[in-house]
Order: sequence, then structure tokens, then C-alpha cells
Amino acid sequence: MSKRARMTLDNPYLPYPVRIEQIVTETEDGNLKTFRLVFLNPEHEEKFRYMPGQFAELSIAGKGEIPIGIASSPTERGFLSFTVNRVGVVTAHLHNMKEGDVMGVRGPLGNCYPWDEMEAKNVVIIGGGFAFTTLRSSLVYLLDPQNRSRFKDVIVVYGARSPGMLLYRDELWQWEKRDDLQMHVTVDATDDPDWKHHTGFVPTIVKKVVPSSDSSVALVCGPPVMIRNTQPVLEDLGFPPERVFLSLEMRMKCGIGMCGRCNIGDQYVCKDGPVFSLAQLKEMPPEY
Amino acid sequence: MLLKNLLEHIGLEPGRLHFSWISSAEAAKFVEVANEVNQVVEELGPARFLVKRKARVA
Amino acid sequence: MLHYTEKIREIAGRLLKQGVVDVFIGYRKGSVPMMNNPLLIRDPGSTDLLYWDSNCALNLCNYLTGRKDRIGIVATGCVSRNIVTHIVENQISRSQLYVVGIPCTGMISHRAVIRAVGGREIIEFEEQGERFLVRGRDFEEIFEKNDFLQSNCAVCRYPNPVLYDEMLGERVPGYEGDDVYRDVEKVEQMSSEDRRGFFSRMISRCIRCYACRDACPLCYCPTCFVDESRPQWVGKSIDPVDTMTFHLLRAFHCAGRCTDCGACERACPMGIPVRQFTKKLNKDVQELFSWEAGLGLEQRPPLDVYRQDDYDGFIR
Amino acid sequence: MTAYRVYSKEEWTSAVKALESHYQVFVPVKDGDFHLFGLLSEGKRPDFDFQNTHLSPKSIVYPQSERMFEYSLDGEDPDAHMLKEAPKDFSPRAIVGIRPCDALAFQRVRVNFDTPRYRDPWWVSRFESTTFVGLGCNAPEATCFCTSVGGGPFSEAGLDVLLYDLGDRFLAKVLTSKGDGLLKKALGGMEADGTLVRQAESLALKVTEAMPAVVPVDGLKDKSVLELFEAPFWEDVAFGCINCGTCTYLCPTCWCFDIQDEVLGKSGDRIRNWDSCMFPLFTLHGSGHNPRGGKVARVRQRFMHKLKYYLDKYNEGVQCSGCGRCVRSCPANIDIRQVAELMNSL
Repeated sequence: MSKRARMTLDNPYLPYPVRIEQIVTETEDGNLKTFRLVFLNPEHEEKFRYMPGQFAELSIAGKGEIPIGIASSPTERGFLSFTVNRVGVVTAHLHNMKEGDVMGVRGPLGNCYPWDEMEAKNVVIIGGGFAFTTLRSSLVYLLDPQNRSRFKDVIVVYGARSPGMLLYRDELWQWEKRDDLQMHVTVDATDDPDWKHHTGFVPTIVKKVVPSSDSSVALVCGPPVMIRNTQPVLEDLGFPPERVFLSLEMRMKCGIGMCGRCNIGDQYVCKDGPVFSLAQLKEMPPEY
Repeated sequence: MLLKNLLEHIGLEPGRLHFSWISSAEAAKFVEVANEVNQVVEELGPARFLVKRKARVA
Repeated sequence: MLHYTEKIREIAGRLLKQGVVDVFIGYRKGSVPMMNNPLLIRDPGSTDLLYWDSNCALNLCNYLTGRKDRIGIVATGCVSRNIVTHIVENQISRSQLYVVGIPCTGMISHRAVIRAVGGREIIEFEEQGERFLVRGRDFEEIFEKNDFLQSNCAVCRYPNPVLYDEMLGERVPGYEGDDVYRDVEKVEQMSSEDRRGFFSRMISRCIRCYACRDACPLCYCPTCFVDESRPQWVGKSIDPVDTMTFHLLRAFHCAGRCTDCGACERACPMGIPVRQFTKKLNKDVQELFSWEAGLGLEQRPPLDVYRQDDYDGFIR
Repeated sequence: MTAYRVYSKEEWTSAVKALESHYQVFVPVKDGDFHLFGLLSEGKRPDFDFQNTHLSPKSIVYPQSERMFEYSLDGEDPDAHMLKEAPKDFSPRAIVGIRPCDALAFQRVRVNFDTPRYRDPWWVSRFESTTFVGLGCNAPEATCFCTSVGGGPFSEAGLDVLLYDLGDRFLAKVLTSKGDGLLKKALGGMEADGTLVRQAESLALKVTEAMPAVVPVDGLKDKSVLELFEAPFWEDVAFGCINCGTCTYLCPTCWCFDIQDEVLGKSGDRIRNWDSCMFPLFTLHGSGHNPRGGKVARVRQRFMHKLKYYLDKYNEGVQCSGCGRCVRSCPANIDIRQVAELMNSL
């Protein structure tokens, strides 16, 4: 069946039905939950082949859709997981849903992190707050036995406002014990006396722990303030803009580059992004 | 009053919208007003105007 | 009202040169006949861009909301009443404004003129005192301005600014007749069912572009009720019930505030007479509370005041 | 060899009538102060003596509000919460009397909805089921500028048939097999001889030459997007704008849309509505951040998209077919022709 004919069969707006298999509350304020979703139709799971860095539209009949980064890695078979911040109409409803409920997933959407460019290079992963989702996907993918050897050193700097606001905490502590990865967890501040990890903003920790930029690629995802302050640190370390990649957030509806709202200049964040290199961003109007 | 006038001006049938001031002590008046509204509205029959059904779109 | 152009330029230049104001808001001559472009200038050297004729029908008070600088602004009767309302509703402070008052002899309804030449394209418009000339590809007509006034200007009782720092000319007489609300009364006399049909047909062509809301100086809410999603009051499609709900609630938010300046009807791309909603409210507000919007800084609007003798006959 | 048929005005009216048994036929009809496209089957009388319809024919292929999916929310229903495509009627339709600028507009919009990676099922199905019978413009308006943006009063882009109004007769030029198929079903008319064809071509030449390309867009391709973005004139261009949706909803090349769910009791719809870059909500993030929170940013986006971003991304010319509707209907008289000049001469 030609690609075009296959296209006419798939309506790009029609979500795949999924069931919520598991809900984990990630943060102490309860505003961030991770939902593990399983496809009701194995054929859909087969079609939904994705790479870390991509996102999907979570669809709730009667409420609408939300674009959320895929937190699970393709190496984790049989389910998709998404960490969702309770912010608006759809997210609030999602946070009240129970395991076993049916909803929809549409995707995979957008591009992914530049895996071929990262081959045989050091990978520096810098994440902040609840934007660690697609970076988790990338880290799990990287550490998978089949993939780990394709990359050299892996350094991760992940920060949140306070210990209670860190995502995937049990996994973080396991990653810290591994010897094929330098895991640096930090919090802006804490009064917990036996907090034995870093304390301080992500950019300051990056300056401390990232040795150099030679043959290294940086993946950065976090709130605008973190990104703005991390860029100069990476530049001082010698990272050229071509080897710093950011994953951006934008208001989205269609997710397939048609509804016209998520553009920065002539690039649609949903279709030409969400991952852009710093070099690309420097050519694009500063409107995001 | 402005709302009632405007609604009825654009076509809401008189008798659909009632206002009454009933204190918690005026149980009898409450019953009387409730029955009266019920009777007037029943005479008017099911409401059609300004009632949103399935969106009338393409 | 072409003769006001020179005076406006001269005053604007003086105000900007002397630093009385930071910016001056007026109109620039339009690029198409019977349309003018609202303009803001900062530099005394560009006052020759300013222009005024009887097609300055968008309400300039709409551009004051949220400004923090000192503003010179031209204001006709209705615009000045909206400025009063803006001040009373704390959207702008009197001290920020230097109001250049224009005794207004009414704005032209460009749709009525196009209708009068049988829909043929008008290429040029020229105001000549109380008359105006329109020229097309193969025709030229001269009309009496008073035969083509916007329907609100034709019955306008407050053509002279109620608030100003300087007046551009002699006061002009307002409409004296007692049938200002004749069009509303005509609809009031219809049966409830006919009125349902009248208003439903009227908004059947609405394309939900919100020009009526966006042209109105009264509509300055950060998030309009029609854009609210938590809770969502109105559907966003062109479903007739949602569209009627939008127009009904938009008008209701103007109760006791609307000066009938006509900007909403002027802006509507489909030519819908949306003032039929607000003018009914204006009539009721006048009859029930003897109130007309924006006439004085000291008076509080009716929905902001409770009086013992407020009419309550509708409450059983 | 291009086929031509000639119809007297009466023959053409009955020919169009005959199409009703094969197509949903849309024709320009007088409606109050202006012309709109109306369905012949609703008893509307075609009126081909018009400049252009007030609203563009875009809503025939791309309705302003359209149901995408339906779903049940009833717990007992086994398919609850699963979206099903709403039933659609993509039976053949014909737009008779579409102006060349509006047909060109569909071509410029198609690159958005019919892409190698994704295809919008509704837009593409309706577009492909539509036959476009264009009517050349004998007397373009002063606000028309199609010749400046790659079109023309007799441009054939996007048309299946082009009609020339020769006063007492219509000459129909067949452009595609779809157009040929339509004329065969339309009955009536005769083969046209060479003199009529030459008369039509000289008419087209005369009208086109009387419309020099006055709106300069030739330099836009090489301009730097960042310089245009940072240009000093945006503040002044945007001042009068009241941020309504008039320009985008009247525009035949604007395609932006919103998706909304509506629930009634135990069932619901997912509906697509036109949307506008002029509205603040268009880019408002859940966090409250809005990359285009101010009016100037939104007005800049509209013109930068039409005259630069689209030009760079698709290399199909500018996203404007020069119909002049926004120029005529903008309540604040913001004129794309002037903005194009400002951008082109930066």
C-alpha cells in the first residue's frame, strides 16, 4: 500500500484508544502525576513507533487534548508514560481520572533529539522542573544495553525547586549508583539536613560538573529562566550552538503543523520541532 | 429588570422568567409561587428558544 | 467636518512640542474611500498625518485602555462620554488626558452611500461642507450628508463633547426629537414570536469575528466571557444558540454604559445592526433609572448604585 | 487542443441548472448589500453581475465550524470515550462563478492541508470533490491587486473551467478533465470558433494590462526574517488594529483553526472552528505565558506569516491572492498593500 494511500486511511486527528494502567503521583504538591497508558489495539501500538524527544496529544473525550512529552523510552515495551502537570481544563480532569479509565493518544508527534548526531559523543542532559519527561525517555534509551555503547560519557544535571518536586525520584537514586553515568541531582534550596545531593540552581551545577564541551552534545529542557541562564554557561564551556538542543513548549491544537498557532517564524514547533538546536533558534524570531 | 426586558425583547416568551422575593419565613408564599411558575411554564410547553442542543455545524 | 483637520494638526503640534502630552491620538486619512485609520503620533513633526472628516467612526476611547502615558486625544460627543465612563471605571485617569473637543455633525454610513449608488464601486470620496462627492469608474454623485448619517448619529442628542480641555469650534445643536428610540419601539410592538424571528435572522450571518466587541471601548476585560474556559459559558462554533448567547451577553455587559456611538455596527463586516441589542438596554436604563451613560464624572452608573425607589414591580 | 464552448447568457443559466442533478452547485447570489455564494438547490437565483462575493468561497471547502468526531460518555457504552468520525457528505460540488483570486487562494492553502506527512481528511476530500468554474474579471476593483501576487483577472490557477464574459455570451475555456466532465453534464452551448476565442483573449489582455502590479513583494524573499521582525514600523501599523477576526475570516488564504469539545448530556462532539492569530487566546500557554500577548506582536505575525514565513517555507509565492477583502472590510483601515510596501522597502 503506497505511503499516500496509507495516509488517507489514517485520520491524523483520530486518537488511538488507550487505557490508564497506572497513575503515580510524582511530587509532594500532587500537581504532577505520571500516567502509564496501554493501547487497547495492538495494531495501534505497532504504528506508534517513537523516539525519545517526541510528544503526543493526550485526548480526553469531552474535554479536549494536551500536547505532552513522552516520558517512557521506546526500549520500555508495552506501554507509554506521560508526566502531566495540573494546569488547565484537560489536565485537571486527567488528574481526577482513575486507573482503568479509557482515553486517547495521538502521535507520535514532532521530531526527536538528534540521536544520529549524538552517536559516539559525550551526552550532557540538563533538565529542570517538570520538563524532565522527554529527558527521562532519552536517559532510559541511552542506558539500555543495546544503546549505551553507541555513546561515550553521559552526564545528567537535573534540578527542581525542592526535593519534593523532583520527578522519578526512585529512578534518580538508582541512576546515581551506576558507573556508566554521572548523575547530578540538585534542588534550588532545602532545609532537609540529610540532603546529600547538590544544592543550587541548575546552571551553577552545570558549571561545576560538566568538564568540557569537546565532542559533546547538550540536551536542555526546562523553564525559560533555566534555559536563559544555562545557555551562557554552555557557551563558556565551548559548546557551539549546533551542539546544544532545546525542546520548546507552545500552545498547540492539531500537533501536525496545520492549525497555524505554534509557529516561531516559519517553523511549527509541533511539526518542525519541538527540538531545535541553539543555532536554529538564533535564526528564528525571538517570539517563544 | 434589565435582563428580563432584554431577554423578552429578543424573543423569550413572557412567563419563562420569574422573579420573586421570598424570605425563609414565608413558606406559604414559596409554595404558591412554585406552583404558579410550574403552571405557567407547563402552559407554555417545552422551551425552544436559547436552548443549546447538538451544535448545528457542518 | 473636514475643516477641523487644520486645527487638530495645529493643537497636536503645540501639545507635543510643549510636552503637555507624550502622544496624540487621532485619525489618518484612509487608503480606501470612507475609511480612516486610527493614528498615534509622538513626534510634533508628523502632525500633518492627522486628518478628520465624517468617516472617523471608530471610537478612539477604545485605544486608551491600559495606557500609562499622557495622551492628547480628539473626542466627539460620544467619544467624550466614553472617556468619562473610562475614567469613572478607573481605566484611565483624567490627569493623563488632554481632550480636544470636536462638536460633531455626525458620521456617514458608508454602507448607505454604497447602497445609494447601487453597489457600484466608489473610488473617491470628498467631503464638501454639508455635502460630499463620491466618484466611481463611470459615475459621480453629490449627496447631502444629513441624508446618509449613521442611524445613531441621526438621533444624537449629545454631539458636543461633555468633557474637554479645548474645544475646536462652536457647539452644534443636538437632535431635539422625542423619537430617539423609534426603531426599538417598532420591535417592541412585534409579538414575542416575531421578535424571536427578527433577532434570529439578524444574527444568522454573524461570523463570530468579535469586531463588535473589539471596537467597543467598554469591552476591556482581560479575558472576555466568550473566551473563558473554566467555566465555559458560550460555545465557540457558529451554532445559532451560542451566537445569540454571545450577542445577548455582550450587550448586557454594556447596560448603563453604552453611549450608542455606533462603533460596533460600523466595525461589523456583515453589516448586522447589533445596536438593536444595546439600544433596548439604553432605552430601559433611561426609563427605569433616568440615566444616560458618561454625562458627568460625579454620577455613578445605575448598576453601581442601589436606590430605595429603584423599580421592582417585576418582583412578586 | 483546448476546448472552448460558447453559451448565451440564458443558455448558461439553464446549463448551470442542469448541473444540479450531478453536483451541489454554489453560485454568487445577491444577499442584502452584497453577494455571497449560495446553494442553487435552495432556490437561490445566480447573479453573475458582481465584483466579488463579500465572504470568500473558502467556507464551501472549509466550513467555519465542522464536527470532526462524535463520542459517547455513557459508562455502559462499550465504546465510551472513543472518538468516531462524524458522518460527512463529500458528494461532488461545483463552485460556478468563482473569481480567479479565490481559486488561486485554494492552491496557496492546499500546501497546508495536503502535505506528504499528514493529510487533513476533511479539507482534502471536499477540495478534491469540488469543480471550480471561474469567471474572469472584466472590471477589477481599485482594491484588487491579484497581478501583484502571482495571479491575474484571468488567471487559470486552480480552475477547471474559465468563463469569459463577452457581454451577451459566456465563452467557457476547458482547463482540466474535471472541467470537461462538468461541461458535458451542463448540456447546451456550442463549439466556439476562433474569432470568439481571440476576442476573449484580447479582453483578458486588456484588463490584465490595466492592472499593473502596484503592490511590491518581489524583494521579500531575500529580506532577512529577523530584520523584518525587528522593523520599526510595526508599532505604527498595529496601532489602529482592534484585534478582531474580520481580516482573517474574510481572507480566502487564512486557514488557522481551533479544536473544541462540546458535551451534551451523555454524548459529545469534537468540533473544529476557524481561529484567528488576531485573538490573544490563539497562543496563550496553560502557564499563562503568551509569546504574542500584545497587539503589535499579533499584527506583525499576520503580515510576517503572509508575506515572509509562508514565502520562505513553501516557496509558492506569498500567502495572499490579492482579493482585497481585508483592505475593504478592516474597520480600522489597516491596508496589507501598504504593509507589503513597508516590508519590501525595508
